[in-house]
Amino acid sequence: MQAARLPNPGPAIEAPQAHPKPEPLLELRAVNKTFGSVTALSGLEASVASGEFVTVVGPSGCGKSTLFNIVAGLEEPDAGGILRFEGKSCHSADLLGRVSFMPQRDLLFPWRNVVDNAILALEVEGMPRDQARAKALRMLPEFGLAGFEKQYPNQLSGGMRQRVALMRTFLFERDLMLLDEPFGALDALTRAMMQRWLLDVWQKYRRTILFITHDVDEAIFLGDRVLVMTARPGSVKLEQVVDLPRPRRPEIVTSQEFVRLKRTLLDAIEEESMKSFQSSIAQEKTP
Amino acid sequence: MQAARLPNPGPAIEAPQAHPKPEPLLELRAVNKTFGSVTALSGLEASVASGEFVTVVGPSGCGKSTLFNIVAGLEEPDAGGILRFEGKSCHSADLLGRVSFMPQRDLLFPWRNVVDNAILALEVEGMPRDQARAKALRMLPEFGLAGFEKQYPNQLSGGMRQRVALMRTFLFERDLMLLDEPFGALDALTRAMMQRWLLDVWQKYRRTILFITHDVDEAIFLGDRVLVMTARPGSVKLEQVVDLPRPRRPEIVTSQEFVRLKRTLLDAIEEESMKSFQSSIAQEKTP
Amino acid sequence: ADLQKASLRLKWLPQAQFAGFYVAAAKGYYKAEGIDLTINPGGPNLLTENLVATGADSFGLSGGTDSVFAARDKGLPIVCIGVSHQITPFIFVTRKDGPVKTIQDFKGKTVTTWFTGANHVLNGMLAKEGIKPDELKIQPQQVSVTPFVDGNVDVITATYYNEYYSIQSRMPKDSLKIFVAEDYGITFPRDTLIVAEATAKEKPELVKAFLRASLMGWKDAFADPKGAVDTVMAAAPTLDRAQQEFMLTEVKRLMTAGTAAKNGMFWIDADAVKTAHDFFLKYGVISKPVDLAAAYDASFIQSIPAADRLP
Amino acid sequence: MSSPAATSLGDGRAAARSIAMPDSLRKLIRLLVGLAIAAMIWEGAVLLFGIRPYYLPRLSTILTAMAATPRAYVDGFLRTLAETLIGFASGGAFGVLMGVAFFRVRALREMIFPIFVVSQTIPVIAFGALVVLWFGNTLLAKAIIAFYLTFFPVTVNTLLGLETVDPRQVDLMRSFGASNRQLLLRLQLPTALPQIFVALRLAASLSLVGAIVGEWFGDTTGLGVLLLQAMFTENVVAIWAALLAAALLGTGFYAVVAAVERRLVFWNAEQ
Amino acid sequence: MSRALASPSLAVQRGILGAVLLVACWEGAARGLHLPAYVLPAVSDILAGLWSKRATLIDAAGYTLLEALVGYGLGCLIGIGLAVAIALAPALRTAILPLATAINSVPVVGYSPLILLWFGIGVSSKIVMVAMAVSFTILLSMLAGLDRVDRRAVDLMKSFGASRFGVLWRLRLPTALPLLLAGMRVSTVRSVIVAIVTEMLGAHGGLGWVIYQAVLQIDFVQVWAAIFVASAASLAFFGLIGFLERKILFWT
Ligand SMILES: Nc1ncnc2c1ncn2[C@@H]1O[C@H](COP(=O)(O)OP(=O)(O)OP(=O)(O)O)[C@@H](O)[C@H]1O
Ligand SMILES: Nc1ncnc2c1ncn2[C@@H]1O[C@H](COP(=O)(O)OP(=O)(O)OP(=O)(O)O)[C@@H](O)[C@H]1O
Ligand SMILES: Cc1ncc(C[n+]2csc(CCO)c2C)c(N)n1
Ligand SMILES: [Mg+2]
Ligand SMILES: [Mg+2]
Repeated sequence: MQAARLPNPGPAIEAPQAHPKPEPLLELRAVNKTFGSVTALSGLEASVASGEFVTVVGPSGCGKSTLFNIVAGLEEPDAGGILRFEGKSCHSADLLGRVSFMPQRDLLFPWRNVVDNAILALEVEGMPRDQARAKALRMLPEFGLAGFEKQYPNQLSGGMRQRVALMRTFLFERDLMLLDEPFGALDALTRAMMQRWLLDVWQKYRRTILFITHDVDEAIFLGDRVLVMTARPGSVKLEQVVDLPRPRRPEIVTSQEFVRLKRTLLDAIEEESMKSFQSSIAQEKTP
Repeated sequence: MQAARLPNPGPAIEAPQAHPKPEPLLELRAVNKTFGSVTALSGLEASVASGEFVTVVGPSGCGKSTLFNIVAGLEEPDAGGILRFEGKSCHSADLLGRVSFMPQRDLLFPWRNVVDNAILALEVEGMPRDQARAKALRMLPEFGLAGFEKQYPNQLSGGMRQRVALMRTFLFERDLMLLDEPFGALDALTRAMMQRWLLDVWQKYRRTILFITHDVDEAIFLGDRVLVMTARPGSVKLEQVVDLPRPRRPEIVTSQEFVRLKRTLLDAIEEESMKSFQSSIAQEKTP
Repeated sequence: ADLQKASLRLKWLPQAQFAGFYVAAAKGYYKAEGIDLTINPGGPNLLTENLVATGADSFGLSGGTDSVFAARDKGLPIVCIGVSHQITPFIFVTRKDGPVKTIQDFKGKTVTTWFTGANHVLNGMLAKEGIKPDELKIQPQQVSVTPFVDGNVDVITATYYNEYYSIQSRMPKDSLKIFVAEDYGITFPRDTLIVAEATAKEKPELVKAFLRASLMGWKDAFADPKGAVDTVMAAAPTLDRAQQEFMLTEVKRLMTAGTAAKNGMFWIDADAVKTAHDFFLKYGVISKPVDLAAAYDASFIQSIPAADRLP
Repeated sequence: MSSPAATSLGDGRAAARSIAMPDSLRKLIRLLVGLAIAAMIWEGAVLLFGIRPYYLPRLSTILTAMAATPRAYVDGFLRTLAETLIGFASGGAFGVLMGVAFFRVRALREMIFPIFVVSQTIPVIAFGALVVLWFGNTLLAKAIIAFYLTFFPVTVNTLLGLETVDPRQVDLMRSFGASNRQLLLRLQLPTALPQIFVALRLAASLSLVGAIVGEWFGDTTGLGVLLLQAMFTENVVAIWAALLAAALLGTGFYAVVAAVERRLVFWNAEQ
Repeated sequence: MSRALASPSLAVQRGILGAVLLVACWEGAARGLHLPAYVLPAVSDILAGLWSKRATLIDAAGYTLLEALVGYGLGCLIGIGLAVAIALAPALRTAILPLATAINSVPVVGYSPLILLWFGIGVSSKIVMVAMAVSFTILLSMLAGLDRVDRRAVDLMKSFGASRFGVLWRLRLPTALPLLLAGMRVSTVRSVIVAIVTEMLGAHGGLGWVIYQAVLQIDFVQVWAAIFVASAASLAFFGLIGFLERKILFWT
């Protein structure tokens, strides 16, 4: 938690291999996951250092959410794989309540107003409501939600809902945050706003973030490192370090550096997504 | 319909003004549209030449769908504006059944299989089912749907559903096609596939297309011309000719030319979307 | 071929209480009289007087003198053309070894009865003994006799032909004590045959024909009770035969009691009717005196030879 | 697509079929086994705990009683079934019709819908005598009572279903130049179908209630008659017998409606 | 288009117009055709009868409403309890659900003879009947509501370390509320009707009992007066639950 943010690591590393840092916060080694006859993950290797912002891209159905479920404690990987958290080997279930997880949709509870949605995790932890609310109220302005505490989700725009969901995740103060396509449902322009804002907030709180996205621009714009996953069964195909300076300005997306990184990533993804596209069509023929 | 595709027009034109071609297929002059107290469009000027592929970008709520509804015959513009189609001035309602319209979602009917969804418009026109089905079956392979004719929408992936919706639109053979964010619901990778495929199909059928998107990359990649709309009340802020050669390869998105166009468009959009973002937040505070 | 269509609405579902009508229908006596008769059963929420008054049914076997008075009182244009049960068909039953020895002992006890006329008979009996109704707990009686058998009720109302049988089948007959209305000077004839005023006026021959056929049916029923029960059970196969046979025996006794012993079935005993009328008037069941001559027309039954009326 | 995909497709279908056949059979067997177990528990419990027949007779006693007069139960079953079906069909049709009319003509809806609501607060049994008065001792009278109970939920759900139609789909159809009739038949009614079937399942049970209650107004055959007869002769075995027959009819009819629903509303099934 | 323009007051006006038309037709038919009371009494006569018998009718309505409310409350508790039990112990589902569906597809009136035999003709038999009718509806709608929960939301709660009970309390119950309340709203009218129907088969009092007695006394004005009261009571109960529903489900 207190670990300073890592300096940007070296240039792109072409093959999946261990991250060089000595004591990663999260480490996965040879992780497999099968659902019945479907192999979702196969020999997945990854590690995340404290304070790092790692983004994950990969074709639809490659196992990104499965990976997150494992790390969030919701799904046990197949026997044999190694899962290490804060240096200690552990089961997936041990991580329940120990990482702060934000799923693909905002999943706000429509019967709770902004504050009460934000403090959901704190309530589950057993913190008295008043205390939790006071804490959330102090955080509202930073999330651009000042004055909205009493509003209900159906009164909010998509961008604001997403900020509430993020606030709920931030309030659940854990060493590792998992964000599964948090901006997937937003239109491209709102999305761009949210990306910039997320970087600001992250800059301030310095949490470790693992972030799934389908958008290569987003992956590069946000991440210290981008993991490209193979088509199913998923594993890490490419680990691309993003050595763009921070804080990052919106204009960066048309910079030489950025475009070069994008090219590299797109080439890798292209290959995988063609694979997955083909196989998905073949699969759907047997409903 | 038979008009040859236009050669790529000249360089970017910085201010909204009439398109130079002599006989545009569709022309809108000083079009306004108000809903009660909300002014959705104000002084909108645009024209589309036969065979052209025009893309439209603009902040959420700026009136893009309203523009489409007017052109599709579903919504009458306020009195005073001029609407010309195939050179003749007309009312919006006159266009019902005369342009081929694909709304923001695929809107497939879940109780119809692929073929029957595709022939919906033909059925409405009164074509006998057998004949319509035979026609659709011949088109299936081109849309990557061969062998799927008997499948129901819930058995299809998002990309395939979108192709069925597009096929429905193509089968409704009209001079002008309106596509309202056809790929908005797809993930970025599937989306890239669909863009390339759409260009192939368009190349072959040479329909005139007006295409809404939120994604600047998409707008540039597909269009002969990009219209950037202002925040509400909507009008055309910028008309950007895209002088990239066709056929366009995926790699084009990291080309110098492309990135330069993207910069221009992003700057224009940035300005408008900030406006719309601000006003939407201000609005939501009074639910 | 030119049979006249007509229907008979019963006061309840098919059972031996109505055996004669079923026998007459089965043996074609109505047809022989030129009537194509449909027998419509009654139900818990149907009022025979109502259905006959509106012309929905041509004939009715309705509740009794009480309901005929009430109907006339409310202006329903119906006429009684015959009375089936000549004496009060129900009694009040208690346990011989229980606390109730005389009617005086009803005080403070739980008594259940039907609020369809039987309650007035009970009140009349109590009044004769100088007991006020609020001195005991009078409750509506449910379908089941179980509360009495289980000892939760001290006195229960029972028809001779139905509930009394049920009670006897669950506890010995000699363990029961009964109170009979006639012992207190009250007679309450029930099961009345009715027609609409219009029918009586315009189709006297139809009414007579109906009565002739019905009487033949009843005579046959009493002559061959087993066969009659067979006929009834053809219409309602799930009934209990022993109970139906008992019912037919008891019904015969009720139909041939009093002046009917001499005058035959469906005889209208003007005196009994008048007594009942005055009784109901006294207890406010009817608001004003009823024109008895208009309400009870004995001419039809009297027009039939006495021999045909006697079982 | 690719040939491996084609083979896997063939395999998948063949496999699905070879499993599907015994699957429906297995379901039937499981149902029968379940019923047999329930019957054994019933019989056993009565014997074991010495439950008084007054509360619960042995199943075998009930079945014996039914077997003694099979015609009464078969005729009653068929008669009640006929009333139920007529009431259900007419109530369903009228319900859909009114739903469409209310959807199309808002003024009509605002005028009549509240009356429909009020009508449903009146227990049929309270005015059943009127129905007999007006329609006599006919099948029609019973069917009308069943109809009265049936049509309202169907109207409500038809209306609800029609109102869930995506306006964008309506726009799409209109942009194709569709007429109101085409709009109704090709879009609105199919969209409402799942909702309509939810009501029809409910109506299946309600029309049976209507038929049985209708038979309490002076009828000669039917499960309602048997029930009433048994109730007033305090014949617990006969009550149970009539109840079992009604249960068979109720569950059977419900299952048929649900099966038709699964067939017609195939697209709504989960997965 | 007309939808957007129609103001609620216009809707109310039309509703009133419809009611007035109905009453006028009724009154006109009864008076114009000289229908006798035993065929169809005029509305004005019914209202007059209602007023003159108001004491009896209010008593009876109180009696019936008591049965309906107690039975309703009991039925809700049983239905919700069973649904929650199934939610907490899914193994119960295969045992309870087929049985519940089967019992539910048999008309409630079918059970009335047995219930009357077992529980007598007092209030308890009505309460039991109402509770039965209500509990099945509630069980099925509550279960449908509990099952409607988004799996991803459950995962989210679990990732916060929530227990099965925590998920139920904070997520599944609120999710089920809309369907539960819809079921509860529908059940209001049903509970009053079932109480009345059972009363008509044997009772010590209540609107059903009044109707039964009035039929036998050939007092059809009173029959209709009781029906009016029953209808009003049902509507009031329905309105009350509908009102609570809108209050509770503020977010929908
Ligand atoms: N509980 C499960 N049971 C069976 N199969 C599953 C389960 N969860 C996931 N899968 C399968 O595992 C594969 C990976 O799924 P996952 O959701 O992890 O993909 P993803 O990369 O998150 O996809 P997307 O980008 O569409 O979100 C898919 O083929 C999916 O169908
Ligand atoms: N029928 C209507 N009644 C009232 N207001 C409307 C109506 N249709 C559109 N509007 C308003 O007009 C404005 C423009 O809407 P429109 O749907 O055209 O925007 P858009 O550019 O398509 O937005 P998006 O990118 O989110 O699809 C919005 O503020 C919207 O609320
Ligand atoms: C006078 C009189 N009243 C009630 C009954 C008993 N009974 C037979 S059928 C039935 C149902 C309601 O009508 C009742 C209570 C009777 N035999 N005689
Ligand atoms: Mg995922
Ligand atoms: Mg739009």
